[in-house]
Amino acid sequence: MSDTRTRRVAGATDSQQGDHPSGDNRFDLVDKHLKRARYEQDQLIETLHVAQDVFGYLSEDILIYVARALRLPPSMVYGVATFYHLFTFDPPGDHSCTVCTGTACFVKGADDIVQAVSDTYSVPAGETSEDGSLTLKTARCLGSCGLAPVVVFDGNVLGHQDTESTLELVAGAVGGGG
Amino acid sequence: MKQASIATAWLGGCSGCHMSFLDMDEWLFELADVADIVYSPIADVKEFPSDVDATLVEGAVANEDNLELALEIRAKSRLVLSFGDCAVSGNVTAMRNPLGDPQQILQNVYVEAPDRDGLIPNAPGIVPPLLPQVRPLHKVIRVDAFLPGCPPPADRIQAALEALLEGALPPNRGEAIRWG
Amino acid sequence: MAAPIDLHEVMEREREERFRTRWRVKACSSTACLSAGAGATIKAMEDLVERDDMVLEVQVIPTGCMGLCSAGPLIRMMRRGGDEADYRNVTPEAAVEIVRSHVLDEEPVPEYQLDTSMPFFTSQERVVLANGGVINPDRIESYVAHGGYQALEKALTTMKPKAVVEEIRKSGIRGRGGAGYPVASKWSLLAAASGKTKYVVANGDEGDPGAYMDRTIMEDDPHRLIEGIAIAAYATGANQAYIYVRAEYPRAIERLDRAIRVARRNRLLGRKILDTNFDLTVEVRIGAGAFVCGEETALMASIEGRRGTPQLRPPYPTEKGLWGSPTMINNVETLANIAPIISRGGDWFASLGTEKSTGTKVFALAGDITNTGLIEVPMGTTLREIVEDIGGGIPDGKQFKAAQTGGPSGGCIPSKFLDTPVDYDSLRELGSIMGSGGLIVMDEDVQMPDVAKYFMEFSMDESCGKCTPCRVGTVQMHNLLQRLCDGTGSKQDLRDLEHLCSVVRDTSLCGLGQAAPNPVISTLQYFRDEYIALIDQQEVVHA
Amino acid sequence: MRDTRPTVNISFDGVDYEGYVGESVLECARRNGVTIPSLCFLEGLSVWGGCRICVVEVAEGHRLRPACATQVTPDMEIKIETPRLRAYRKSVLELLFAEGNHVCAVCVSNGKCELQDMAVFSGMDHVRYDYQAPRREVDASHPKYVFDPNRCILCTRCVRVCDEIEGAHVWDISYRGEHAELITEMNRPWGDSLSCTWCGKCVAVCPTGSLAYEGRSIGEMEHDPVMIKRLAVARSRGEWLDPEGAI
Repeated sequence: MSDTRTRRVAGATDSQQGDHPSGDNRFDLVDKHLKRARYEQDQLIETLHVAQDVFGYLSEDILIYVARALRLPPSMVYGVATFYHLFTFDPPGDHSCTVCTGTACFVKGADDIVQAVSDTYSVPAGETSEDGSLTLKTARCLGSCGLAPVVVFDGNVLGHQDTESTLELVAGAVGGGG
Repeated sequence: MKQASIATAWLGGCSGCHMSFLDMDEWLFELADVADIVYSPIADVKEFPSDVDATLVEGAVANEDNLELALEIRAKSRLVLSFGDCAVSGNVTAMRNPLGDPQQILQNVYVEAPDRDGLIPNAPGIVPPLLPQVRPLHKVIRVDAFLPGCPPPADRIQAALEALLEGALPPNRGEAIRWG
Repeated sequence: MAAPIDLHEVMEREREERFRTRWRVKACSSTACLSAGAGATIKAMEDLVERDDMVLEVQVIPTGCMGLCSAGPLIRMMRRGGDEADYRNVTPEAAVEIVRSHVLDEEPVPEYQLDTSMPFFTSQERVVLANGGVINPDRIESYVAHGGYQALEKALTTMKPKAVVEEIRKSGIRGRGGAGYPVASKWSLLAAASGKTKYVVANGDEGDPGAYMDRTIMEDDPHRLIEGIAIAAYATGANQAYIYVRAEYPRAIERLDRAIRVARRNRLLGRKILDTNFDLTVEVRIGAGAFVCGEETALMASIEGRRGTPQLRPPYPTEKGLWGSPTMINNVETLANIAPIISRGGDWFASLGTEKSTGTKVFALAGDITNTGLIEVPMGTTLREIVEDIGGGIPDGKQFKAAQTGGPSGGCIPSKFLDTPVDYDSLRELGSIMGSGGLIVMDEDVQMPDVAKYFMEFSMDESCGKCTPCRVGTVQMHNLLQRLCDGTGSKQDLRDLEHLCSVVRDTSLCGLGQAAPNPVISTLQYFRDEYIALIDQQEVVHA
Repeated sequence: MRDTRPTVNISFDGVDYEGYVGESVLECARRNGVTIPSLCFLEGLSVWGGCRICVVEVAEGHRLRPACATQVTPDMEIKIETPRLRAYRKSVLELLFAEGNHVCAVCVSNGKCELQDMAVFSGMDHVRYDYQAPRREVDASHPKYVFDPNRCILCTRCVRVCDEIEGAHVWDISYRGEHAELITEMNRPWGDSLSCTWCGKCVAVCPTGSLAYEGRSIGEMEHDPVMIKRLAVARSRGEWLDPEGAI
């Protein structure tokens, strides 16, 4: 998750303008994948992953671009993209806090952590705060059950968290909250 | 022999079911021979009486008065029938449910709509507060039988009453339960 | 075309390398230990070796999961030809102290030492996880040195495909991902299927919250999976394979991609594998966050780039699968068992476990239990042994209440069944399932209706929406459970809930929907009094 | 036209019938005048198998199977009207009614609706479950048709007919589970669609009032799902004017 972010940010700064017909050179990275995938239609999900890595989220323009490139009906592309929970259609916040809500974490009180962050920063789970500073997400098991409850903050996996430690963590990066 | 006692009540609905009830025309005379209508919006009775054999309830449970009357009906009736689609499902009355908070709806309708005077009706004790969600009758009290239809046609109401008078539940198969 | 890898030469070379230094430090670098800080620990040891000029004395080897995740970071000091000492909670400072103490003073550091005579270690039987804490997952040589790819070589050079299937049949192995379908039957079906193109798919869409054995295999022993796939493809006549991995496992995807490249370079994949006439291409396909894609037909839809909705069966995938061609889908843990079965024989495997559930099973122990982590035990080990001996019991002097197996498709097993042997059939009899091997222990504080609601919310979120009972039924069951848990539920709500359990179980299209009521059914069966206690005693809820 | 396919003996609720090899249980029942209720199935389109209304009991093991997607096999004993199946059918139907906003009284299809008829057939006199009352916007942007998602039961007939028969693939389903919803193109108003050919097949096959002609009032909308069968017969057999054989 962390390298996704760095790649995106790097891509965003040095290739915003360029030679790509769309005017946004980040599409070059999508094109590169498409070429490697020989524009096979079954590469739709992989292509959406690449596009999301590059742009941080999937805007309508990106979806249309992918639909055209793979010669797929737009409704099908939209249907596939929205089916899978990892695709997101809004720009992510500056920081991301993902709380694992797998069974082991649930048993150890992950729900309280989600609630606390959600209340403190008035951001519902799965959304980004209004000022764009924090995206709060929940995950269905990160497979680190031995460390439950687990929180991933800006790509760092942190085990044995509780409400207090998580709030402290978020406050350290985002600020006081409220 | 004691006459059977039948009541009809009107909660959150358009009274169309009662219109249909009146459409039973001359059969109403036959009904009067064997049963007393002890409470009804078409009879001037203020208090819901005790020991009613069967009550037909029109309308959904939309406000606090509806709720109060529904509970009273249940407590005082041997059988309760959901009479018409609004009682059975919420129907048109419940079409506000997807819109959420009733206060917001009142705001939109009375305050923000251009052709209104900008006031939400407020008369404590007269205009009953809306419940957060409109609910079918059976979500509020136990209901013994259902008579869908918007409104249920007169012949279906008659068939239901005939069954009740014979000590049976109304027919609930085939066209007898067609909605809409 | 380059010459294929010479397995025996590599083994020799690796043996020499192993004896090069007096000390080897194996450091667990699996995801769990990394989250606990293993990265810094390994870095500290590498710096120490560099700085104190111990290069000829000590080599630091990152390895896969050592199992006891709750005590990470874990390291193991190994002296040439002899003693080993395991350490737990090894901070960078502790690591420096431990390495110095061993190398300079020949003294262990008791403060961090892990007691490997405890049942957590002694009661396990590691087949699938045999390489955990042993090999360096990034080096194919390390895998080969521990017998890797010899089963493939044996199969390709000395066995007919039929004989391979026969060996699998003898082993009695059943699918490790869910229902426990006999693996050999699936293989025979694909082998018998006609068609030029056939596919083998490794199902690494491990979605059960609380299970992470497949991730561990893919991350820590990727070549074992590739070897298993290659043997399966050879036995069934397939030349194209996919590994479908959850996108939530980026490290597994990376490791597998690299392992596939390296295997191809060494002619363990690609054309004319090990100079035989067997060709096989393996590709990784990535999911995007949909539990239902663990279901075979949904998984195939997803590989084809479509919405992951299950399709009607029949036709079964072995008749009509990916792009209409015969396809066989095996779980990752199943495939990780294949190489040992071929190397050591089906009879050996069948001698492990019970008569109808052979071999071992990996469990992810989590929840209210002292030792959390990945364990592997022979099938038929009792729950009590797993919970009390291996797991070290319930912490804080609390009482065991239930063990949840099978995730959202499984059930909760109460304490009176602690002596049940854990195998496919016994768990099913208790209203649960083996599933992929998540085992969550719950103590007396856990309210079972809450647990049922938790799993129902999971199934509701993960329902694909294709069929009515699952799409709407899970929402309605969740509503009812919510009311019951809030203390506003009625007797009628409980009746409706039970009825919906049957409706959704019997009429849903795929396994997700059919199994979604299981957590409710099993908690109602064993903990009904908890539901009753929550019921608002009025017959109907008031607004 | 005489059928020369090999036959198998089967039974519906204990009565013997003859089925053709390769025929589905549902087709076989229809051909023999036996009623198996169904919703998402439509002759002429691919089988979806999602509504689960047509599940029947097949003797071995009493497992339930969708009649639309199960082929007849020799000596198959099929049960349709068992107490369990009646109860399940009603429950599934109640779930559908609870899910959307089905208000028969104000619906264009009132009196001519497959869902409403199914309620009558199944004896559904009320819905036990909580109405979910989702908030869904009506799409009236198309000049000729109206899409009211409140009445949609996600049978996907429109998706299939548009993709398989018309070849336009304007429709698809977005999101999943309880959030699944029909969309046109990139979830833009239907009227903005470039791929829609205005052929009206999606409207013709809709089992409820979800897709209707513009300007229809309560109870005025009549669908024509059999059109697809007629079209299939015309295209495959070249019989354009033989509604009897087709229906």
